Amino acid sequence: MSTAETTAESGKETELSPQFHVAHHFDSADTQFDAGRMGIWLFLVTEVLLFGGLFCAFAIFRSWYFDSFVEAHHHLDKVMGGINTVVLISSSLTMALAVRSAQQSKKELTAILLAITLACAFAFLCIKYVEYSHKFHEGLLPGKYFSAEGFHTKHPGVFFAIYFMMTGIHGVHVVIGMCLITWILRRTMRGEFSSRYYAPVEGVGLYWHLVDLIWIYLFPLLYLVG
Amino acid sequence: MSAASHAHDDHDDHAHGGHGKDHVPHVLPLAVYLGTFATLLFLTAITVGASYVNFGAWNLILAMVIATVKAATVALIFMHLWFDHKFHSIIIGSSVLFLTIFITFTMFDTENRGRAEAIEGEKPADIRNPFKASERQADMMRNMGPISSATADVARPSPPAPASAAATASAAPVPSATVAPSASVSAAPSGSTSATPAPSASVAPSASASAKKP
Amino acid sequence: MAQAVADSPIPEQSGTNYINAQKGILSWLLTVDHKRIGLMYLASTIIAFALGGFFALMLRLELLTPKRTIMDAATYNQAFTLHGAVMVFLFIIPAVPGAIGNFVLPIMLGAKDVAFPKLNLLSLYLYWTGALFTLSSLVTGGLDTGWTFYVPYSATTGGAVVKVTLGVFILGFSSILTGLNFIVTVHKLRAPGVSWFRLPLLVWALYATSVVQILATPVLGITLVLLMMERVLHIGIFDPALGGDPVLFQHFFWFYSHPAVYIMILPGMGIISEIISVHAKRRIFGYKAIAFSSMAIALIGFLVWGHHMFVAGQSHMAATIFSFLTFLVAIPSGVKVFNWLLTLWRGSIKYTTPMLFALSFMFLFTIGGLTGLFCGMLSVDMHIHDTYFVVAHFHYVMMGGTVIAFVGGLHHWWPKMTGKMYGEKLGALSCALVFIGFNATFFTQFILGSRGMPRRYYNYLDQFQPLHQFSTVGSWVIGLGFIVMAYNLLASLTSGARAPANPWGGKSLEWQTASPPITENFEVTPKVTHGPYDFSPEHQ
Amino acid sequence: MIAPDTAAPVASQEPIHQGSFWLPKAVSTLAPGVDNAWNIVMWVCVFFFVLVIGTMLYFMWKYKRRSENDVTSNIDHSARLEIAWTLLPLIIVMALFFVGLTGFMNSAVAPSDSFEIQVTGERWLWTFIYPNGTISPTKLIVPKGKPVRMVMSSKDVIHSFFVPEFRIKRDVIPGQYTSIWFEATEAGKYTLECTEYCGQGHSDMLATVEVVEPEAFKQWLESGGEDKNMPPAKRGEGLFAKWQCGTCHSLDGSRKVGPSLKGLFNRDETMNDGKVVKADENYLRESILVSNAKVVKGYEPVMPLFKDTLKDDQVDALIAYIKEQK
Repeated sequence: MSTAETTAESGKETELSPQFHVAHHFDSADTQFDAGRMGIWLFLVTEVLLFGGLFCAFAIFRSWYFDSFVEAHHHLDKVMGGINTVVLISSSLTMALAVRSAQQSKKELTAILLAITLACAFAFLCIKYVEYSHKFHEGLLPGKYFSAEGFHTKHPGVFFAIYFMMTGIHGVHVVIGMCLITWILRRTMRGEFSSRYYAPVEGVGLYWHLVDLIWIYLFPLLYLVG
Repeated sequence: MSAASHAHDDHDDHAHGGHGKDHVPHVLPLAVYLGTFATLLFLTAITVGASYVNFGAWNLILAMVIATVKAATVALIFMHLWFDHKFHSIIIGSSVLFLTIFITFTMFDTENRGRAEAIEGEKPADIRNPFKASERQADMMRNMGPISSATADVARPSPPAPASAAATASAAPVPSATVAPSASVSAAPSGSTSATPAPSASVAPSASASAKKP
Repeated sequence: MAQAVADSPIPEQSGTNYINAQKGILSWLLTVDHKRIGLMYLASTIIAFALGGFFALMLRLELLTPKRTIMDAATYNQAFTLHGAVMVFLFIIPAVPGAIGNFVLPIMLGAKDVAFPKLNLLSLYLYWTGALFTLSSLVTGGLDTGWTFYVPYSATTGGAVVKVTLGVFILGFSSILTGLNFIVTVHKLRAPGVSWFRLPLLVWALYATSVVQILATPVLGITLVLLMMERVLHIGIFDPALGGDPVLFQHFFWFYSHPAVYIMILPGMGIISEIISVHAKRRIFGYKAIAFSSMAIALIGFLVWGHHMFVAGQSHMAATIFSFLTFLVAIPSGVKVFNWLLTLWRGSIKYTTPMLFALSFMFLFTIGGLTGLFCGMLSVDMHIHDTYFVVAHFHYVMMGGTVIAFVGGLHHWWPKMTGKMYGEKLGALSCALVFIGFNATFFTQFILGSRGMPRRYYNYLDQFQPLHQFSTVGSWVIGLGFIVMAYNLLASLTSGARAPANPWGGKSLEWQTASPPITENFEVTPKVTHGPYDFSPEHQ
Repeated sequence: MIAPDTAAPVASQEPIHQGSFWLPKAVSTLAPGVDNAWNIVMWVCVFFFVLVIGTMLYFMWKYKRRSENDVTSNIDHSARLEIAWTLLPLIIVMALFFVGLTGFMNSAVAPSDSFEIQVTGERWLWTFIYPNGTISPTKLIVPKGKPVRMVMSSKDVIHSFFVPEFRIKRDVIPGQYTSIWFEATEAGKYTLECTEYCGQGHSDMLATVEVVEPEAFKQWLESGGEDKNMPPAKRGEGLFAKWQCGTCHSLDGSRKVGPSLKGLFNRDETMNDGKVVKADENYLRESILVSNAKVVKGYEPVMPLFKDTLKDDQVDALIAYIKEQK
């Protein structure tokens, strides 16, 4: 898909991403984009290890309080979790397609796909809100505030502590993702991205895929296996 | 590096914003994306289905394997790792490796507590008063293998300590009669937290576990 | 310090350089030039060092007498907590990568700037914000949990624990961004001809440090978030009453904090490799060995954190594994010291101030490293853990190692940074004072510790008073040494001689450009033909 | 004979008796093992120190710069040397590891016939509970020549049980039991220090370990640690010292962590919820046993609860002693 062909196809006479120049300390656009992508991958390492701390706490307390973990996880709503997983995976698809259309300098298609991704993210948060309110209502709260009855194991509070910390911090990352996607959407509408320059879309895409990847691990651990 | 040879005649001038050749993106066909999406949904369906069946310990392993396959699909295709510099795969691979190190080394500790000294695996029932044992703990300690007073009298190779002190002192496994200071409080009229006279049998996990000779 | 640099009337250089390229405070606060950011990091971290040093002198003053000398127990506890927190999070972690690394790394690679200049400035602003939060605890409620924030004390005590944890959380991001920037810069911005084995050893050390910063700092982030949640929402992960485990906090904390001590020492080792080779005018001995041992220290450093918890109720199996691996991590450090030693062999050593600091580094770091073997042995650690022996060990490695290396590097690149030469005699005097004061202060603490003097004690047994008094006098001598050094460096800004481009005859790229360099570092990107330590005649 | 607890309060803390230049006296069966491990690693370090620093000084003298155009050697690597100074130190440190491990394993598992004492650490007070119910704060009395096993847990924050002369140290953690054992080989008084930072009184959290002959230990154990036929006020004074009430409550009217006891009896005290209460006998009894029931205005509810540790006659003795504080 050489550049010439895409320009003809989009029939645009304006030069692609006019505002983009290679930074003075990079010798070529390729090096600049590779550097950007490596930088984002390094940042994703820190995200993996940030959640890693919570996975470690989950692993340890699961092996210590196995019975309370199994009993507590029955109180999580598998259907809602499943829907959320499908929602996030489809948002991952639309995000990847958005990056692809940005590479092909299709401004409108990119904008639409980004909007769909935003919608999916918003849907994810709504489902999360429903789940949380259900838990607050039933008293399934972390640590000190755990006040639900009908538990005959000792430490369900620890399970919900880890549940709220994991899904809470993951939710915060979904919100950050939504802000980033809105920022990218505005810049797409201004026609800043094209096959010459789409690094920010790709960067936000990588971040969003990681948020989805974390949920891919969260969902079975918390909802299915417990 | 000697005085760096100033390449004056360097043709592609780096000095300021090289116009150089444009970046040509690597675009995948649409079918690849839709294929990955279908795989992901399919695997999600499998993992949810598998969770209803009780495989015991295998549930966790199966769920983890499926999750890792899904994660790898997202990473390799949606995140372009397959078509990208190998170093980016090393980066994300190292994060998973160090996370595994973190979890396994911490579990070296948490899984092996109480293996050398059984008592270290136990958790006191009441934090505020660790040695006022709950019943469950006392029973557990009792059938940990009582030390018969006979062993206590065995003359030790080291200077033969008079056994008498040991005999009486070593905690007989049977809950000793002396009741810990029964905190009978002539409940002050207004005292809301008047401590009810708790005949706390002071058997705590004191029957020393039959630890192995060092 | 930076203000003094920016506003002091440097006599007009022949050409423009990065200092006088633009004028005014905004040109400094909004700069994306790695050299200016490096100078601002230098100023901020030196102020932090002065503050931490002040707390240290207060501590030593209090310990003159067994009972109360100048402050009460609560103030003493806050003083040693802030001494630890300021020195670790505000000085020793950001100083070498932030100040010297930011300044020198791009020039050593022949690059114009770091890969993400704006991120570099963001890292500086995050450092200032984090410092603000941490130091705000001085005025609001104070912090007396020790720099280690051990739960359940930190989860139940009053004071500004949440404020300081937030401050350290933000400082963690500043550290991550610097590490991220350096890794991408080393991969992507090397000048033509600069292969991986033609990189100066400081670049290798900073690269290894950045790998540790990227992999370890996030775990500190999650630990502090969980601590804040513990204090505010009582979620019960670390609170034993709610089913949590305080020892788990120690695992989380030390998983970051032990690699963090390698974040501290590795850049120092890089500086020493540079100084010894240049001032002995000899090719570095065992280039590949030193480079790979930097990486080895960085990676094995992640396997050993349990040696901080041998007596902390950890299972005996884990203690054995951690003790075994702790001895493995000692090997690469040994390899480095031996290689530096061989670099002096058949060299031509000039006793300039940086070389004096490098040689005292060799002396002090050897003692620090060897006493680490004491702490690594399980049975000996039972006796000396949490006593002054451990205090002396980590001061020998952190202060005797990183601080002495940092100060040596500061003198080594001072002509390049400021275009001024410092006074050699005053420099040698300050080195002598710091060296003598250091040994007087901390060698006595080895004796105190092995005799059973515990750490963080406000009152102590009368029998330890003479040793404590000797140690306090030693700390005054250190203080004097640093005052002489500060005077020497600051005076050079105004009355120092103009520095030539290559005062020490160094062969690495930063000596091939003007001092102070132009904003772009090089007129034309250099093409490199041989290694950074090639003092052979044909390249004279 | 062990001085009965009601003797005058312990004047100054027991010093740590020095054995060699570096280490305190070796008084437990574990100590010689730790000491020879110490000596081994000491001499290994001295050897390497002299080797490295001696060579450095020699090189500094021999290769100092004579003229600006000295020609320096180009030899910049030798694989044999690198391998040598990687493998040799590796072997030495592995040996050190095993020396350390043996000592550690001996201290890890207590002999099965060891006498067991329960230790609770709470903010700035050590309390030792003997199997027959005798409770002795700040004074640990152990028989000579008999393995003693401490089973420890903390009531609030992490403390650490360290007796320099016995070379043993183990953290005392809330919500978990930890254990350490020793066998004292010499009678005498030794100091027990808390070595994990635990707040304001961390450096005052000391206790005295008294190693006595087994017979004297047996008599002391049977007597429950104190003799009953003393005037209550005198016994109260002993208990006041034994339980270190003085660290928080002064007798001269000055404000410390807790309110002063000077002239307290039958005085009207305002509580932090504003109610005014007469400090009669009931108030004093309840404040001793369940201190957080009523807290005087302007003070923190940090006083330990003594309802499980003090017997009635002990509380009466303390009240008698407080009455005397005019």
